[in-house]
Amino acid sequence: MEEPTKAIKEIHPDPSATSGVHPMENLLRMERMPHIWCPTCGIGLAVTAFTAALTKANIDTNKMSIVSGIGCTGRVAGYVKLDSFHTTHGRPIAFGTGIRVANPGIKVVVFSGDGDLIAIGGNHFIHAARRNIDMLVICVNNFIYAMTGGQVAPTTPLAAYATTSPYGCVEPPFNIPYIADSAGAVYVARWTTLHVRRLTNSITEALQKTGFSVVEVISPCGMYYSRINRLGDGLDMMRFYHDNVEIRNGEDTKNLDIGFQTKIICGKFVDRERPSYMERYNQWLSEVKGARGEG
Amino acid sequence: MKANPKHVLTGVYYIDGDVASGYGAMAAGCRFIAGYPITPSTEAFEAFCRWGPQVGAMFIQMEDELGSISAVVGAVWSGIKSMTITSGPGYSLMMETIGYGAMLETPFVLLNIQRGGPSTGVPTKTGQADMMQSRWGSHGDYELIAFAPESPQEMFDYTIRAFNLAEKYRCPVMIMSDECVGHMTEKVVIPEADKIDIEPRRFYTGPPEQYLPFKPDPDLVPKMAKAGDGFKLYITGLLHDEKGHPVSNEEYSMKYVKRLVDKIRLNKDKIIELKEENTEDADIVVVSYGISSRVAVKGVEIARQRGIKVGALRLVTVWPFPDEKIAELAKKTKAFVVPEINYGQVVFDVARCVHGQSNIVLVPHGGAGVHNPADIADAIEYAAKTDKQIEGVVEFKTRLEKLVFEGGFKLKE
Amino acid sequence: MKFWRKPLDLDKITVPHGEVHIFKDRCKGCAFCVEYCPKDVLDMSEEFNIKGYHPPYVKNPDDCLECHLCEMLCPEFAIFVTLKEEEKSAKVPINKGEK
Amino acid sequence: MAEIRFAGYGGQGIIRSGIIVGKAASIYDNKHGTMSQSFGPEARGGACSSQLVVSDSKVLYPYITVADILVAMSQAGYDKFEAELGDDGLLIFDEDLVEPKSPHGNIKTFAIPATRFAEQLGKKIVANVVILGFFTAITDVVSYEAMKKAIPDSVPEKAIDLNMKAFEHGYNFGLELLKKQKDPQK
Amino acid sequence: MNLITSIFNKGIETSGIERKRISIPSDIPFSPEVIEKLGVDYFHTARGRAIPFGTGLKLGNPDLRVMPVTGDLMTLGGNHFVHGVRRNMELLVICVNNFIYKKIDGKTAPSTANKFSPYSTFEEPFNFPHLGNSCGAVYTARWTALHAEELAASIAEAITKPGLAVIEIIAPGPNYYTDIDDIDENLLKFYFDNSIIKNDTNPREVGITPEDKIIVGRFTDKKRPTFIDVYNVQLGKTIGEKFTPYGVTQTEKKKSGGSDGGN
Amino acid sequence: MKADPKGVLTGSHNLSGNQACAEGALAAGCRFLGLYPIMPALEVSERFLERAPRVGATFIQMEDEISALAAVLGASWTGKRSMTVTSGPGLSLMMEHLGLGVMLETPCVIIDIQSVGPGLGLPTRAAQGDIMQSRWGSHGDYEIVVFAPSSPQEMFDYVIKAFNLSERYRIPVAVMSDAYLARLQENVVIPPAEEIDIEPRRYFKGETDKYLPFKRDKDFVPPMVKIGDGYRFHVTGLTHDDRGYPIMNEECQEYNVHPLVKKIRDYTDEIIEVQETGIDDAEVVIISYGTTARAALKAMEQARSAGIKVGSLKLATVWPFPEKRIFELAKKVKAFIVPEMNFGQLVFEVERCSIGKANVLFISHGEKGVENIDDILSAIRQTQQMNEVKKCIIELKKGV
Repeated sequence: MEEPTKAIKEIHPDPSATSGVHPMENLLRMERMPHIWCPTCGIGLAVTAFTAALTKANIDTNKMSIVSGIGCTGRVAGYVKLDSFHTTHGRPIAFGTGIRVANPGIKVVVFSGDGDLIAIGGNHFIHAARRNIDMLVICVNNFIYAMTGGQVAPTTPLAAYATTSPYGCVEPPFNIPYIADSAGAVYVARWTTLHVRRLTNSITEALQKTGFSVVEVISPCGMYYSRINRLGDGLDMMRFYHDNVEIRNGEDTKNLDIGFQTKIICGKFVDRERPSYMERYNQWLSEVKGARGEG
Repeated sequence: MKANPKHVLTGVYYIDGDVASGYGAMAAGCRFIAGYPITPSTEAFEAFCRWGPQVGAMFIQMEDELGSISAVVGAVWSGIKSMTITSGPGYSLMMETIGYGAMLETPFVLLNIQRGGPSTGVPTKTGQADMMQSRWGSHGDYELIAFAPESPQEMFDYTIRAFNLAEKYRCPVMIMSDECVGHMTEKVVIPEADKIDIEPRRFYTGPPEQYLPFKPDPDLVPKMAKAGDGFKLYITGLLHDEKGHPVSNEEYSMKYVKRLVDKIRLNKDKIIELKEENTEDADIVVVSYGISSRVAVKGVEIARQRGIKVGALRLVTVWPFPDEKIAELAKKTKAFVVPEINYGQVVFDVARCVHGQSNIVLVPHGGAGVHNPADIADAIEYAAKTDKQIEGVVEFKTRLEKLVFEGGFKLKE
Repeated sequence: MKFWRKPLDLDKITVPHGEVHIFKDRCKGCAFCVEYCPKDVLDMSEEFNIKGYHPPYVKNPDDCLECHLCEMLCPEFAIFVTLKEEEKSAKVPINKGEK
Repeated sequence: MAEIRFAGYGGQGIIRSGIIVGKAASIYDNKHGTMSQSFGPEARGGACSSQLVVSDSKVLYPYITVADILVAMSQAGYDKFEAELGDDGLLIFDEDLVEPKSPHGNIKTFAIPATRFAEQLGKKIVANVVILGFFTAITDVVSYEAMKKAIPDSVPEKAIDLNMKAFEHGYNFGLELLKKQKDPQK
Repeated sequence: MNLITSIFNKGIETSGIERKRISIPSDIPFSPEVIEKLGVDYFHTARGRAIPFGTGLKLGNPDLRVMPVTGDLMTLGGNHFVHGVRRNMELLVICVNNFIYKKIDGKTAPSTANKFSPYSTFEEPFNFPHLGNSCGAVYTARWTALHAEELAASIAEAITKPGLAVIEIIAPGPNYYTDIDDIDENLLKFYFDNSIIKNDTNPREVGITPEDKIIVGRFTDKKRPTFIDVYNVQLGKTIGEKFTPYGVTQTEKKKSGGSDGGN
Repeated sequence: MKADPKGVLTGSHNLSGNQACAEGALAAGCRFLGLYPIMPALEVSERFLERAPRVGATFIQMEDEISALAAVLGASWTGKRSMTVTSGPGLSLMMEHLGLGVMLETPCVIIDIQSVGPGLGLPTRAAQGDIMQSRWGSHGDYEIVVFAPSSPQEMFDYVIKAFNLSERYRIPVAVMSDAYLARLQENVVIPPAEEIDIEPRRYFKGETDKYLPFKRDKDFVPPMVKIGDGYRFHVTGLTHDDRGYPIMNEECQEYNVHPLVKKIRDYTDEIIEVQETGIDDAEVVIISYGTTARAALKAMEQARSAGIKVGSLKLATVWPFPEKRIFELAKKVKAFIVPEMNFGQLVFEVERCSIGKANVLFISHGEKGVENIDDILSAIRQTQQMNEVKKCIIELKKGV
């Protein structure tokens, strides 16, 4: 074996390469960097896409609030420089509903993980979709509970391993776009973290939509999901997405199941109009006031 | 009854408290765990998931804590022993169904690895601030049993004991461990199956037509039946009579709920487990439980070096509370020092039982760490030097508090 | 740069030229930027940063086309691209011409 | 009795190191070893440490009061726990990742390029086992034999060979270092 | 026994399943007399928790047939519902939908006095069969409580299904606080009159709206391996001979042929 | 600050406890109700919903109690005074978010209409079984303020006070009513808006980039801002520093959580409200709260007319517990009598504060005990025969 060599210092050809201001710094809490996500984790990419979309969508970011729950993705609220709330496990949608209903002038973005939104928060997810609360839900799906150390999630593909499915997952996973669609979401899209530009466009579009919009972001978890399943690290997952993603816009959401290392269908699946909760509420209010002669 | 050798992983292990508890559950005959991952309790669930299926046990990771505990109550009524595992926030979510389980007199075990709170708090670090919650957290009146183990070996032993007491008194039993013990790794000796005593469920064996699910035996505990045996069970969380049928008059609430409370209160001498050390001639008695009792060992040692006669009383069972023991000690003790990793919970019960006969010094700690033993020693010294009778609980000012609030301290990440 | 046919306005087109900026201590060595850079501008260095990871370095600075893909694909916000100063002025008349 | 602190980043196997030494001491050396851990929310890259108290009798107080040995695999870990080290303590660190200050008291310091060794052996992740080999050579907390039994117990089956190689590598490096220190001319 | 419970009785009878093997966890109160007559085990669970409670029962004793009856259309228990369906626990979920919509098919309902509506009056209700189907239910159907024959047949059919079957019963009245038999008959008649049977409709199209008639019928019936099946296959595969399949002793599996499991 | 006249229904009304509760909330400026229907709390939300369109208040019926309180916390951060209303089982579900409310220091009010527990219990019958839960029900350390009104008028008054204290100390405040009071119909006098004092929210006034969400004032209470005002703040349920950023060490835990306790414990004298009647010469003091206090007062009157010197200490705020006052009384009186609609909860606190100087008699009774004062009278008579202090709670035996 060779003798160890000393670390090579100063290999940057351009010494000024580390200076300057990152263009996303005005929307991020740079004082908190580096963030807690592991190397090759995809959540950072979802945040990049989100911040890029915020710039692109040209909306008043002062009138926005981002709510996250618990988990790796739950930390997003702490890094995005909006009015940001890091709430309890599974409840960001309920918390956001309160914000939205109490002050309809605020655009609410719920940014959280699959375990948070679909497992423990599944009820709030379907009910907010049913009510068509005006909010954008960005659900980062990495197929596992990563913050707690790699437990099986309701999105873990069949037969995939996790610490609480040491013999392979025995529960079929959720098809998030399908459930969002059937519960009544008005905008549903899915992208992987590799498709940053398309993801950015989708988020931009969804931000401008009125009603319950869901963007699912398939993200690598290089530390738990792919390590337990021997899939390499996040980079290998990105390569996998590159080879196995099929983009089918407008596909029927029932065909979007994800199996263990099978093809992933991405695209924008649902984009429709439905009266939102506040619209129905206001209509009700005017009826009530009208009936009482208070118009 | 003895444990089933199939379920006992006899041997010497170097494992942490969580895992030890998972193994303990298996040895105790637990056949079903429903859980939901939450730091720092996941290791116990994982240990069970890994070994359970090989001995015919079932596990399921539910969608949330509400689902977990409901599934556990359901599984118990199908006739097996069952358990759930959680930490603070999950524990809070379970509160409704814990009360429901108490109302149904369901024997199940709940392992709570406490962490720093309130709310999300410090997930990866310790706390003991759910102690009062374990006693009072659900609505309505009920009583239950809570253990506070201090080492991985005890996590194993008391998980088995928890199952036994749950079956014996048909009530939820809590194992109120904490992150320190849960993540502390030590040698754990798992004995042979024939050295492990198991309390079998008290099943009703008579004719189904005559079965009354809530008719108590003389020890106030009714016999159980399981679903699927043709008993035509009618079990409700509403107030019910001996048949289990709902009743809506107050007399029943006075009688039935009173029995729920009394079956623990009147049997408490059989349940309570304490460890005493040098309390006979002590001036000061340190009352502690869980990890705090191990930290207190050092504090007591320092205080003894300073020439103070200190005894220690360790609450192995925190609930039911040993009222009489404390009252008896209070007669001859000058003061009690209570170190807890919270800002005062069990200390109020100590204060209650002392009836003004001794002073009470609380050594608080907010969590995310354990006491500095020097604080405990100083508190002991303070208590020994104070001759005046003080009303109420004295909150000892710890080094940490002085540092943070008086020392011009700046937070660093 | 090669073209399959020579554009008529080739003399007016300037290929944008980017400059890559790397905060190497923010890097966690995922190598996404190196993998997906269409022009192979970046490569991993052998140096350890403060966290013990190998950050990327700019191997072929002249090849950068300011496509920003490395910026979009960096999960650590550790890399961004700017248009090179001298190129900016050159680009302005073309834009005008296009309008 | 020995109070040992392992400090580094999550992902370096800091906690696993504590478990291996603790297991070697308490199961194979018939001593008592209590290991407690502390880590942050990050799976990788967060500050992480484990503390191990090894004693011939039952460990009553499970935490470090004055550390005898500090094994530092990150600068942050070193900075945080250096002060805890007793005056006669012993410091072991990864020389690529830690730049130590001048030590207080009579602290002895030992450096090893563990991560670099591990990378050369094929996997960065065994850096902790390299350092454990080094630790075994330099300290007398646990016996070489006990460690050789404890490591295969604590790592995945497939990785046993690599880990044993890493362990031997660190151990031999430690022995040579000791020899060199005794006999500087060589 | 009243309307719904006598339908239950008939359904159970038709299915031929031994009554003592049936358990009903429910968050709606049943009267003791009804349970006595049904001859099943009954658990009145905490609000919304009938499905996880049933999950526990089923996993604790796979020989049981569990039939959770939930009220107030899965408000508190919505999450348990979607996850139960996803897992394909062997349960027959009966959802008593007591919604109040002032108008159906353009006609105004006779009475909207029920104050326990799970929805504010201006909210749209779930398309329950569609939601169940999208999560993977093996069987979905909807009937009003007056479709007695069809409903009983549905129950008989669904209770033997390997997997999670969903039957929505439109029956205004029963909820957490009122007995299963407390039905507002005027309203029920109104819903019955304004419903139309369309079997095998795509569940996507059966949402209840004020403008159209309520579509009832048996919508889907498909096969999917159940939780315990997949569990046994998967663990059998990975653990090998040491693994004893869970709950294979059950008698009925053999009788009905069950599903092969697998994935 | 004075109340907004829009929400104040000035005049004398015959209202039930629940209706008075809704009126109190509206008068206090509550403009958001997050609810999930549960017996016996329905009338509160019904009344609120009925009046909401005219007052300009909004509400949402959520899918469960968990989300109801979550929505309330979210709404509170938009600057609206918010509340939720529930009963025992619902309160149990809210426990996690009670902790979040404490950690985010979010002002809000929780109304709990207690009924018999545990489990589903008896939804229509009154009890006081949640009183310890209101203090200890969520995990972790915290202190909250809890009121226990005994009449519709008090309900109205104390709901307003609850809102004021929740704004003053930035905490969730609970008002513990019960199923009896919920139905009890009495005259409620609602004063004109200008006579109702309202504690305004303490807003941060400085520049947007200078705001630190948890930078505490001297009284440990940090000023607040609203969503959408450009402050771009971050708050988290994790242990956090002044900036609201999570930090995981014991110093930060002390820095963060100890003030949550201190901001109440150090101000107990300002918060605690007790109503004392005939205490001065009393030999026996009845300690009661909520509807139970009504029987206590009546029993006191009767005992006095029979020549026994009985006083009454009625706890308007149950938590924080008025321990100092009871320490004082313990030294003067022979015995405390504690009637409760449960099997012993607050009586343990009284036992603690009696410091072995006075006997503690406990009367456990159900809803009917509110009207039946005989038990209290027989307890009073029992105290007359007591010569020594027993070191335990003396439970009154009575036929059921």
